[in-house]
Amino acid sequence: CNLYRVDVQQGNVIQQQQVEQLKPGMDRGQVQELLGTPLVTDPFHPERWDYVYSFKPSYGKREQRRITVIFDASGKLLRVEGDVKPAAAPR
Amino acid sequence: FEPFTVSDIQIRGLEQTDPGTVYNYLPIKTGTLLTEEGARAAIKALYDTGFFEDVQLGREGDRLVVTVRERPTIAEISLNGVKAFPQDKLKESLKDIGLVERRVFDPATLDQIVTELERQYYGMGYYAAKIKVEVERLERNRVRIRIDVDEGQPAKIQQVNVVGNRAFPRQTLIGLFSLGKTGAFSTFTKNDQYSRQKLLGDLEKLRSYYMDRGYLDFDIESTQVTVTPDRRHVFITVNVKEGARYRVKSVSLSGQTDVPATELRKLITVQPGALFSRREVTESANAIADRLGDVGYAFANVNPVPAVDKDKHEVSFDFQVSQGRRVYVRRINVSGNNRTRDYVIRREFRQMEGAWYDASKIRRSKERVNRLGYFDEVNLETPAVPDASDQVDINVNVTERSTGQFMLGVGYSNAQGVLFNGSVTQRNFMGKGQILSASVDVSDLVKSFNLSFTEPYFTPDGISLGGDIYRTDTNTQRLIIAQYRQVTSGAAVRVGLPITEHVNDIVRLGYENTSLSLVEESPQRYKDFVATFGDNVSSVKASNTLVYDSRDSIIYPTKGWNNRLITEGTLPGGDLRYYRVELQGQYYRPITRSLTGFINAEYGFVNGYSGKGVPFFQNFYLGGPNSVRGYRTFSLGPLDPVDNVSLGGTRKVQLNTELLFPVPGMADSKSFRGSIFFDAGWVYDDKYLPSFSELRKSTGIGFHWISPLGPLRFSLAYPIGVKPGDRKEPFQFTIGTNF
Amino acid sequence: CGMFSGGPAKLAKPTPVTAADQRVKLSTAWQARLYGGWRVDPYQATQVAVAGDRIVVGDSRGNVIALNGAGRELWRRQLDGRISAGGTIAGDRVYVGNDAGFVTALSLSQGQVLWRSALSSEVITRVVPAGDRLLAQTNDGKLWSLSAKDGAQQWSYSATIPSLSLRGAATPLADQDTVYAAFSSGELAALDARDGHLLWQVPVATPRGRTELERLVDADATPVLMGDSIIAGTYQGKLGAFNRSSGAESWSRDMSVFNPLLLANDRLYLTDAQDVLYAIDPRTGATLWRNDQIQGRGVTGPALVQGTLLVGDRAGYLFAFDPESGRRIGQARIAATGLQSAPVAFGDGALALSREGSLYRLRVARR
Amino acid sequence: CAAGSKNKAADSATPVERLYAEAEKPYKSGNYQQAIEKFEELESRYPYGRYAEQAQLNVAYSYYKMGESAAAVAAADRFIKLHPTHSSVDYAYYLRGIAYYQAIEGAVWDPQPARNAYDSLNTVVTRFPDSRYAADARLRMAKALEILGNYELNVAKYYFTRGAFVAAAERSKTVITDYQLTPAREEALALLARSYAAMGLSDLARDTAKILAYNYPNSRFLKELKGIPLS
Repeated sequence: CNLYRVDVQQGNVIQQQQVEQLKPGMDRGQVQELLGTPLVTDPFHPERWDYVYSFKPSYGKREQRRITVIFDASGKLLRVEGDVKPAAAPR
Repeated sequence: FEPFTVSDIQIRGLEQTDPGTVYNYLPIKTGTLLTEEGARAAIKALYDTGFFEDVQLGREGDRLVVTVRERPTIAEISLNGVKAFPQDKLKESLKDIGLVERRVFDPATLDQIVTELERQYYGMGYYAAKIKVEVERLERNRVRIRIDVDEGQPAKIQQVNVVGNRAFPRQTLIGLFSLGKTGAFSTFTKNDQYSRQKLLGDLEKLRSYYMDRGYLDFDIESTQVTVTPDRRHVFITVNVKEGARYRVKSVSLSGQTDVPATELRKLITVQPGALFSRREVTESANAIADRLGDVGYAFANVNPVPAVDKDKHEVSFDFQVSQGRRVYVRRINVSGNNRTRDYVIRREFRQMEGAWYDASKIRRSKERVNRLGYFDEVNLETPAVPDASDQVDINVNVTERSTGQFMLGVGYSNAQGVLFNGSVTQRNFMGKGQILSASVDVSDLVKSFNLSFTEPYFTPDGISLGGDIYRTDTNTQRLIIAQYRQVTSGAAVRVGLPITEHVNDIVRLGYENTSLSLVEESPQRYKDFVATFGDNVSSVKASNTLVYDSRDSIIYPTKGWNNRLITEGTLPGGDLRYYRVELQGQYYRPITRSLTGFINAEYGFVNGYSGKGVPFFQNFYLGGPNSVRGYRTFSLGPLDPVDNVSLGGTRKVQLNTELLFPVPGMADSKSFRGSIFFDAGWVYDDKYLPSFSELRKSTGIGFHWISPLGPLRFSLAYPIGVKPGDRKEPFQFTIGTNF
Repeated sequence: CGMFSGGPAKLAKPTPVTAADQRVKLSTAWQARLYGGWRVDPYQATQVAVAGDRIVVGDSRGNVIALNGAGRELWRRQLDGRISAGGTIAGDRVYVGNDAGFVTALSLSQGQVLWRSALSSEVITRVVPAGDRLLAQTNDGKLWSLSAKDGAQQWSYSATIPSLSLRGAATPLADQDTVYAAFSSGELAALDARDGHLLWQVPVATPRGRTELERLVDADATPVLMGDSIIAGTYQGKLGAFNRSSGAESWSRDMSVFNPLLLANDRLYLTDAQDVLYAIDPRTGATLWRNDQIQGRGVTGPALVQGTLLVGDRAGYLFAFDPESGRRIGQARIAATGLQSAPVAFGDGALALSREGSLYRLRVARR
Repeated sequence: CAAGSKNKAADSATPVERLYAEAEKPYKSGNYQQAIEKFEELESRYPYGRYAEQAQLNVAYSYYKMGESAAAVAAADRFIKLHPTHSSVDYAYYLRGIAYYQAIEGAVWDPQPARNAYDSLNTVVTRFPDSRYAADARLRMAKALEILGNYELNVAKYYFTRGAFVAAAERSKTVITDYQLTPAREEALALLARSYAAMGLSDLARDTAKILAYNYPNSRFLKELKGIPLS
């Protein structure tokens, strides 16, 4: 029997229709309102926000999705990168 | 008053305060224009410091003259006649209001105190309380304050009456109340002393009682509290209007949620057609909110909207769910731990940082930190994170308790006579959460040495590793067991494997050597044993203990199970051949906020295998403070026909039922517990369970104190169904031995 | 400072009456044991109802008991709920209110229950017959008017009362088409008997002091009508006379009283909260005489029997006073425990109900 | 059971100087408990003036020397409220700071005392830059920061071992942004890089590793980042 291990969930859950509502030119406030506060913000790359979602069940492969939002110098939304596919409903 | 530019400022009337302080708080500077409005602000500023009784501004040419009269400081406060409140708590609240020695005396605080004291007394039913305050002026502008209180007798409740009840008899309804006439336990429960909070609580219980049985329109129209002119008797009248009994017509669920609606729908226990029950509706709503709370929706809101049909007396509920934003945990801040290391607490947490908020994981985490047994209190708060509406922090504040027991001393226990022992047990060694204990016991019966160490988190996931080394030299002349001397020594390694959140499996492998020396009086059976096995036997023992432990705390459990299945045996190749199986079930259940019910049931049997018998020192022995109270230790079970000495048995059955209650006066401390118990047990050899009459039973009261010296247990038991030859021992106590 | 303070302090024996003053002999003709006693001091104030040779009394277990003049029980009816203020007899009917909130009508002859009507709270005053209607007050500060025929509720008036008040209430009064009622808010009200429409309402006294207890001003003393004024008194407050039609105050003086007032041969008699017996001129409020020899004995209100003022106390003593001079002219211990309420004139003496649930028929002989 | 009231020594008006001297003896000889009682008695009889003010400071210092940091902080706070512009108010803030500092256990325990110590000592340094306590205050502030930096790093490492890489990244970021001057920053940069790598954010991992290499050319943590291409 495998031993009891806690599953480890990390990062923001982003749904597909939230990503679809993103429009270039949005300011940081609007993006935060739509996608929520990013849990990963790199100190040396203030121009990008990373929405990383991962779920490691106690036994099994770690599932991960990532969306990166890039802002231009004036803080307007430039583009969105990352594996943009609908997030499966959580467990 | 016309404005003028201030050329100079002079302060008069100062006896004590140094002028520098006044200048600092005075918002006027020399050379500035002083307007009327500025003057008024200055006076207010000086008053606000609280140092002055009176402030006057005057003018001599261009010089501003500030005349002040300082408030006296308090030299001494005496508080007499207060019995209903703990004195230090009162001194504390005086301090908060600013009435403290060496502080400036403000008469307004005095009235505040008297009003507050009176309000407190009347809130507790001390209607005849009289409070007298004296302020005595001393030299050098100081005062002595005397507060004399004559509490008088608290008014006792003479009658609680409910009017307008049809569906339920008055006695049942009054039975719900915590307030009531003076009864047997009133000196402890103080149920006959009127208090507003208790009445409000009782009214809520009455409302729930009706609302949980279909009475949707139930209403408490009015309540009256009347008192007799001599203020000694209180009557409480509650006028109710029951209204009709409602049935549930239909139940629906609306609102967009992440968790599939079908799953949430199953959480609703309200059945169409059944009687309306507010508790069921609330519990269903909470179940949905909790389920959403487990996937990050900490602020989910579930609102059961009723649609009432007054004529058909039917109600339908639409559970409207608004799950709100998914919330994440940013940081978990641990504080108050100045001995336990941060990771020892953090590793008990099921909730991670940077993860969505999971309500049951957080609840479970608090429980696990509590179960460490290192803290008196574990407080959890989840404050929102500023300018991030979807993030919260978790602040864990712990109050540490001493987990070390260094004990050198003389103990006495009925079984072992005078006990000299020294032990060092530290359940939080170096704050690393490791358990280390070394103990030496010397007494007439036993000379033992024991060293054990456990690292609960040998792996990050909580696989524990531990070891024991022990040597026990038992010499039983003083006891009534058959006379023999036994020296057992051994060492073992333990591995603890977490199976589920509450189930743990401990595998133990050890080597044990026992040497026996018998005397003339030793019973024949012992001599036969030595004849067949020899007087020095050693074996490798393997044991597996499956533990299901869901108690809310180890030191002061109030709810949960603690079940064990122990299977142990010697491996072939050693001298001994036996295996033992023991089943233990413990169940704690809160009865009221302070009363806890406790049941402990044990059954065990030990058999030899491949033709070898059970070594007699591996028999079960029952009786004594830790098993069936009221009987001498190890005195239960079959007796040697020759010298009437207890031989123990290969089968054991034991049952303890207890009612645990906090000791009056020390209700909030977690180290004292009183109990009323009923014990029963017997050891025997044949296959069938003993009949009820055969079981030795007792009942009595006990007292358990986790003292700095270690757990102390006292019990006064009255044996029932005593058979000839039983050895009774009503008063028993043990010091320092763990239960 | 003992942990357990005992019950009410034991009362010492009262000082004996001097031979010169001894002018009334009090003795017990017969005594009837009821079914259950009251454990509380006489504030329960259950009264005895008398009509001709019939006596009706309620005990603390909810029994309505009718006896004849010789103390023999005629019938007994058990009602659910304890009777607080006792029954009243009107024609061949008995009306009783109890603490389950019911007003019950029984026939005087056999005691069958004719009807019962559920009110909003404990019925704490006696049921007062007024023509073809009945008046009663409930513990939640409501005055009720019921039809005497079938108990139908005609109207009710509710006064706003404080959350903490004194146990008991003043019995409502009726005179032609006006009803007078006094409430635990310290107010006296006059209402039109036909529809309960408020004529006037005045505070007999206003709450004073800081705590709920200091602010108790219950107008529990049953008022009396005299000429064109009505006199009412409150606890920790005032005794005052008010014009019956306008409510205007004619006089008012400081007084703390909760026992019923007694108007007899043009004098107002009362026992105040400190157990002082007063005789007061009803026109001016001036004190004619006062007697404080029974202070602290937890006394009942006064009763006029055979030209003598009778007052009972908490230890079961009965005292006789000369209504003219106020001197104590007789006393006797008639019961082991306190008297429930003021004695009621009956035949050549009086009836008194004791706390442990016995009814005494007393003889009052003036020399 | 009437509670007896404390009987005070007779209120004879001993001059305040003699009382102060009486209190100074135990204070100087290190018997701080007795010194506190004497000074507090002086303050209750002569609540104002130079001696009372000095007595309040000595009480705070005595509690500090007895290791009772909470009481020392409270005593210092009282002095500050009563005499906000007193000439030795900087000493009071300093006393407050070292009392909190005394309660610091280390980087694996409750970080709050270190934060409180830093804030109080910061008041000394900013409002009284040329006070004679400023130098020692700066030293202790640096040490407090170092402990706080190590604390954050320890937590970051814990979450990394549990596979909670977002948590590990955030905690390391806190060390890098809030505690740049502490030695913990070096290892925090390495841990941040490894967390990004574990999350598959290879560009951020590469950039962070480059910053580590740039700031700490021969850092011993570089070898842990072998897996991250530095090109």
